[in-house]
Amino acid sequence: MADVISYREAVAEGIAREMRRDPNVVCLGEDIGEAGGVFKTTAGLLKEFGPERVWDTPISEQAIVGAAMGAAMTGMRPVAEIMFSDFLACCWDYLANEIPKVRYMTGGQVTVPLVVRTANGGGLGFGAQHSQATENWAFTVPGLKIAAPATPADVIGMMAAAIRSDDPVVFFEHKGLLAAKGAPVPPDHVVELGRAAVVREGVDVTLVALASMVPVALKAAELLSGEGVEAEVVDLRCLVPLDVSTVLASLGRTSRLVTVEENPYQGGWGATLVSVVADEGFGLLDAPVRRVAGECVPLPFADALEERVIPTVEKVVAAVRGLAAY
Amino acid sequence: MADVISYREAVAEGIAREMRRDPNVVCLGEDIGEAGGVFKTTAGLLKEFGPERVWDTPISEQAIVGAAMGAAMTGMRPVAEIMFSDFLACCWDYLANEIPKVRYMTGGQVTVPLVVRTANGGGLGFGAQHSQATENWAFTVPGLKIAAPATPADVIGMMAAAIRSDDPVVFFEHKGLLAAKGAPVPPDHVVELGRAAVVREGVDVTLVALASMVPVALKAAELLSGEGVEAEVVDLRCLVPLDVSTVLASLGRTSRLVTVEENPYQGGWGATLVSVVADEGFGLLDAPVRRVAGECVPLPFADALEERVIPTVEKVVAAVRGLAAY
Amino acid sequence: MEPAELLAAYEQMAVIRRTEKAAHDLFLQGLVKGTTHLAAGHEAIAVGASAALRPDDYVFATYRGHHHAMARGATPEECLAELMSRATGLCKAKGGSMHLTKASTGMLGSYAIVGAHLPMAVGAAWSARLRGTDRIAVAFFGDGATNIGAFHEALNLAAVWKLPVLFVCENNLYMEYTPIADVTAVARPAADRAPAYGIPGEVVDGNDVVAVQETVARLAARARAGDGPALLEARTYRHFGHSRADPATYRPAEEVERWLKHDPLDLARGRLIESGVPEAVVHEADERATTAVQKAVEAAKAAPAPDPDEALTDVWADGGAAWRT
Amino acid sequence: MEPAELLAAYEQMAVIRRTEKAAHDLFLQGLVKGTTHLAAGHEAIAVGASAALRPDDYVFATYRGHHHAMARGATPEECLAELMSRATGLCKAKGGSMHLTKASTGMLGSYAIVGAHLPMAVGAAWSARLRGTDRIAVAFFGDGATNIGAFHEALNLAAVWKLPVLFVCENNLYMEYTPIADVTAVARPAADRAPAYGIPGEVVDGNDVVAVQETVARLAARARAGDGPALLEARTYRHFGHSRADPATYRPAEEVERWLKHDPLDLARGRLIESGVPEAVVHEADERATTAVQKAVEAAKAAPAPDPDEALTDVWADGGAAWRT
Ligand SMILES: Cc1ncc(C[n+]2csc(CCOP(=O)(O)OP(=O)(O)O)c2C)c(N)n1
Ligand SMILES: Cc1ncc(C[n+]2csc(CCOP(=O)(O)OP(=O)(O)O)c2C)c(N)n1
Ligand SMILES: [Mg+2]
Ligand SMILES: [Mg+2]
Repeated sequence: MADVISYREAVAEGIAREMRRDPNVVCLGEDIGEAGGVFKTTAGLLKEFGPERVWDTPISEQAIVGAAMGAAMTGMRPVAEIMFSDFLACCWDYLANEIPKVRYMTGGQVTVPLVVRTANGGGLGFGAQHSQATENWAFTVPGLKIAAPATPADVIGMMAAAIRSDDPVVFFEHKGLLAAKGAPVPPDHVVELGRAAVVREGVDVTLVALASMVPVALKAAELLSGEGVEAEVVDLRCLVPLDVSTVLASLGRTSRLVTVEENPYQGGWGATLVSVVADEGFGLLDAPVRRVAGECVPLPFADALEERVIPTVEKVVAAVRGLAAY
Repeated sequence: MADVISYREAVAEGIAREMRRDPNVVCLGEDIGEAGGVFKTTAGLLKEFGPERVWDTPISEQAIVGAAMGAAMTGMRPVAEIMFSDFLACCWDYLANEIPKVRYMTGGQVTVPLVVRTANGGGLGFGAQHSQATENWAFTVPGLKIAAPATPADVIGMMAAAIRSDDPVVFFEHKGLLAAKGAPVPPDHVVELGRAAVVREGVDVTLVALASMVPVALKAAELLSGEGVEAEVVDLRCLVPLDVSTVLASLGRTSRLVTVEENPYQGGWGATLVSVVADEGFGLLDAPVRRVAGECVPLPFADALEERVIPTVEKVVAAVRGLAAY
Repeated sequence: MEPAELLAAYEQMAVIRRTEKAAHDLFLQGLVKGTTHLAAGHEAIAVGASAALRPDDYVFATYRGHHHAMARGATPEECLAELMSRATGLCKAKGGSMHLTKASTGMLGSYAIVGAHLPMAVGAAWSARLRGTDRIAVAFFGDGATNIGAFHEALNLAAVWKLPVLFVCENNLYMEYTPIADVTAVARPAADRAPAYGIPGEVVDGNDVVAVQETVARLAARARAGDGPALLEARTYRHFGHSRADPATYRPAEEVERWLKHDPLDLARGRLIESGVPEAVVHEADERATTAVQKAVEAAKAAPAPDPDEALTDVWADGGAAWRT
Repeated sequence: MEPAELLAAYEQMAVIRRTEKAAHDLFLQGLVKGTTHLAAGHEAIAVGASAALRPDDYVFATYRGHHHAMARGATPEECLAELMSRATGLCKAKGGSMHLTKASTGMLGSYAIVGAHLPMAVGAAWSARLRGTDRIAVAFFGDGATNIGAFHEALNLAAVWKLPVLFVCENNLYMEYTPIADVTAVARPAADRAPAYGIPGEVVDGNDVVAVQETVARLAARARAGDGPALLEARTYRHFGHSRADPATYRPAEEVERWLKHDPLDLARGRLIESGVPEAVVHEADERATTAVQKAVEAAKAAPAPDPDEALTDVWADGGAAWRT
């Protein structure tokens, strides 16, 4: 085993582990074979598993995800790649109307055990149509499980859980984390979907984050620690199932909540979490709930502009400081 | 002028008024011409304006909305119909990635003055793929204005504002309201987008609702009045621009908030409103904030099941009663 | 088709026809909620294709799918109970008319977004091949579906991967209320598109159950042998309006008359008599169909409504609907 | 093309080629962020088509669109400033390489979702007709776009409505890293699809600016006259990789060599010399191009960065970004 593994390598490794376990796992997507994916997140799969397990497709997002659905309904466990999460819009009917509904509308006659993987998020200067964090789109649709790991170990563990899941899972791989490194991951590492992780303990405020916002929240927590404020940081890991218990338990200790999300403020996932807390956690709260979220604009190209739009460490620190008065 | 006008007739009348005013307004969509639309919401338009203003299309949602966009960028004011709002998923790329972003990503070089109209919502036994309230999908995307009128007068007034708007507007016509009747609407009636209406005054609790949930909230308020609880009911009318001021002002009077929405709880519009209130209105709140929202399941077919999923008067009343302890 | 087979096909079509008529009446009586899209007139396509397929093949249909559900093993009672919101419905009253599904007999669903199921059928065919079976998949769809993007993506992918899938267009000349010819760039909306995917494109009389059976059998054999997909355009006509109570006044009377004379049941009956089957035997089949559907209507009417809490089941594979932990 | 016209086209291609080379170098130096998709090798398509269009026609392009922006009037400086995140960029540094747009000269944008702009071009053509003009619209797109649903929907609608729109496929044999032939059911991904829409489908040498100009002129005249859309497949090859620093090692050396020998600039130069234009004159054009691009690079480098608060403008037509009242 290598000393460290990158998030990028973890994606391919996570898929490979499941492909070794289960011959019904097959991959399909654009440029995922010989090329190993535009983000190299499927590197090595074609070589190890051959062209009957790893399929290059035309630029046909509807056919990719629709075919994955048909295969999942008939005994396979397809892992479909949609290159950038923005392109989920090109096959949204499958994510919104078909995959999450067919089990329900047939009275439970069929299951759809598939994974749709996709490169998500901004911060790389890819502009308005290649930079969105779109996990909130999926969150509007009951019937989809939503995974968004923040570390290489979670990529592997959650990929295992996602591929083994009998339910459809949308798996968001954050482009800004692909180069991040972590410790090697033991065999058969599985991270159950729907379990948040308290990645830093603290007593003054709870920061709840997802994917690339987890390191942002952790850095903010460090800075705040220098000012005598100890933040607890919760990595949600999944939006569905949403681990409300872990968040409420943390609030029981801290009484203050700041969510940190890359979604735009309007319609971002933090809103739903806050609404649960404003109801069930009302008695726990000592202060207003703050959401550090993306600005409600498309993603601009230039770095200086993109930083103005996406949450940064400074913005998180400022939001927490703003609660000091309470 | 007729004594009353139905919501359904108001749609056609609202469009017709603008077509009379401005020759650049054109309509396109499936079965909107001779057939007058499957909901008869474009009845009479072909006859009055002819085939150069009212265009039947193939079943090609991407082409419909994409063509509307190209036309809007070059001097027209197209009004595109997507028959059921569920089918927005079939052209989601245009709603999510193209229409709302092109002005921004070109540095303001172009505008996209179009309206996408669509029949929204459940309660009619149309099943999982024809019953969703999808205004929350649009709400995840900065750059779209979102209108969802609750009365015939608002349909006409907001249609005028939407068609005259230089920004793209998604216009949700609620299927459950089509038969609703209202007073005739004076000429040149325009309802500015982004202005909520206090449709019932009260001092004990604020109910914020949209579209078909407005009559539900009003009925709940009546029942509650019999129990000595006076609810103020706010009809949001639009999600973007979101009239936060009116809601906060109402809370200043009532100190209690219940949102009533047809969206599923996860990712519903009420979440964003609640998160604003949990922050900016924290000091105003005497009680937990409750969201009466759709259950997080697809829409089932049978009436008995659908009623279990969509908010009802009883559920709203129960939610308000639940706040009595505070 | 042998006379015995044809008689069985005839009886199946008769059952479907009567079930559709019953659904129509029940809708007008307010016993069927929501909407229906009846397939009276289209019976020969479902029954003819079914006769050419194997029980383990996969079928995907549209909201106008009652005939396919029944041709693939769903009983009239199961279907009508679903339409009438009964707990005993095919989909436990969660699906409704537009989503009839009988997965246990390979009828993998009815889909109400035009064109959406074509890629699914491609995926089922891909899966059949990956699992080393020689099953095939069939997608039935309307003429209107030939202009939507999913159609194009599905056909290209199926052709490139040479998958065992048949695309069967039920061309009934109309979308909802608009003639397909008004909005399509070619005369034969399906068959004329086949060359764009390098696959066979054929037209068949969709009201002739024998012609449908033979054509589908030939194309299915080809697909099963590994020679790839095909596109079949079956010409037909619907006897009712598009949906609900649509009187279909947008269709010229002369056209309606001509097509009603070219009825799939009449055609099959003619063939039966021609091949020597006594009229009385055909009549008995009609009677059996009538009785079966009458019983189905009664049974469905008598069945219980679903428990409202059923609404909160069946989202996830574990049977539940929890979205939070 | 007259020699003077051809010389102007040549110089324009030379400017584009040098701008693309500069963009490549600036990317490797870290001065261009995000990504670029360079069009070196594709110049003749943009320049030839532009020479055949009117200034008031509408053009829609892809993320590989620098050549179209420049052929339709954007200066190298505006383009490079955009790529280098300068306030003076074509789109105020909000768009970046993938979204070059110059609306004032009818270059209505570069779109980064494959196929998305084809329906937009249909809409622009529809609008041109509705407003009683004889403008036409052109959509340029890659071979990979021919397998996506929007392609199908756009072509059918354009054909049915007989709109003045040209669909020009820049077939460079590859999508990102995968050959188009591996994932397409027909040999000519664009031209072989034209019959499915009942419109003319042609193939042209996309590296021959004269052939492109003539073919587009002919199809544009047809469209302008009300005879409807056409689909043109222009064969070409990219000199750089797909994007960023892609070395394009997936392309056989022999193929690369063959295509580099068939360079659009070389071809045009040959034609110029043949038609009697002195080498020195061509050389001067080259020099002017070199100088122009050098100056553009310097100017872009010297330009200021955007004010971060610019991020919160330009969402709405009123210039602002407020989503609440
Ligand atoms: C994507 C999409 N657009 C529109 C509709 C609304 N719609 C339902 S049926 C129908 C007509 C379909 O016509 P066709 O494909 O010919 O099938 P038929 O109903 O004639 O069997 C339309 C437009 C839909 N269900 N899905
Ligand atoms: C809908 C969609 N799917 C995938 C991509 C990712 N992508 C960008 S360029 C490209 C290849 C396009 O190939 P082609 O159309 O031949 O154009 P070329 O890049 O060769 O000019 C792909 C797959 C995208 N931008 N949009
Ligand atoms: Mg039809
Ligand atoms: Mg290409």
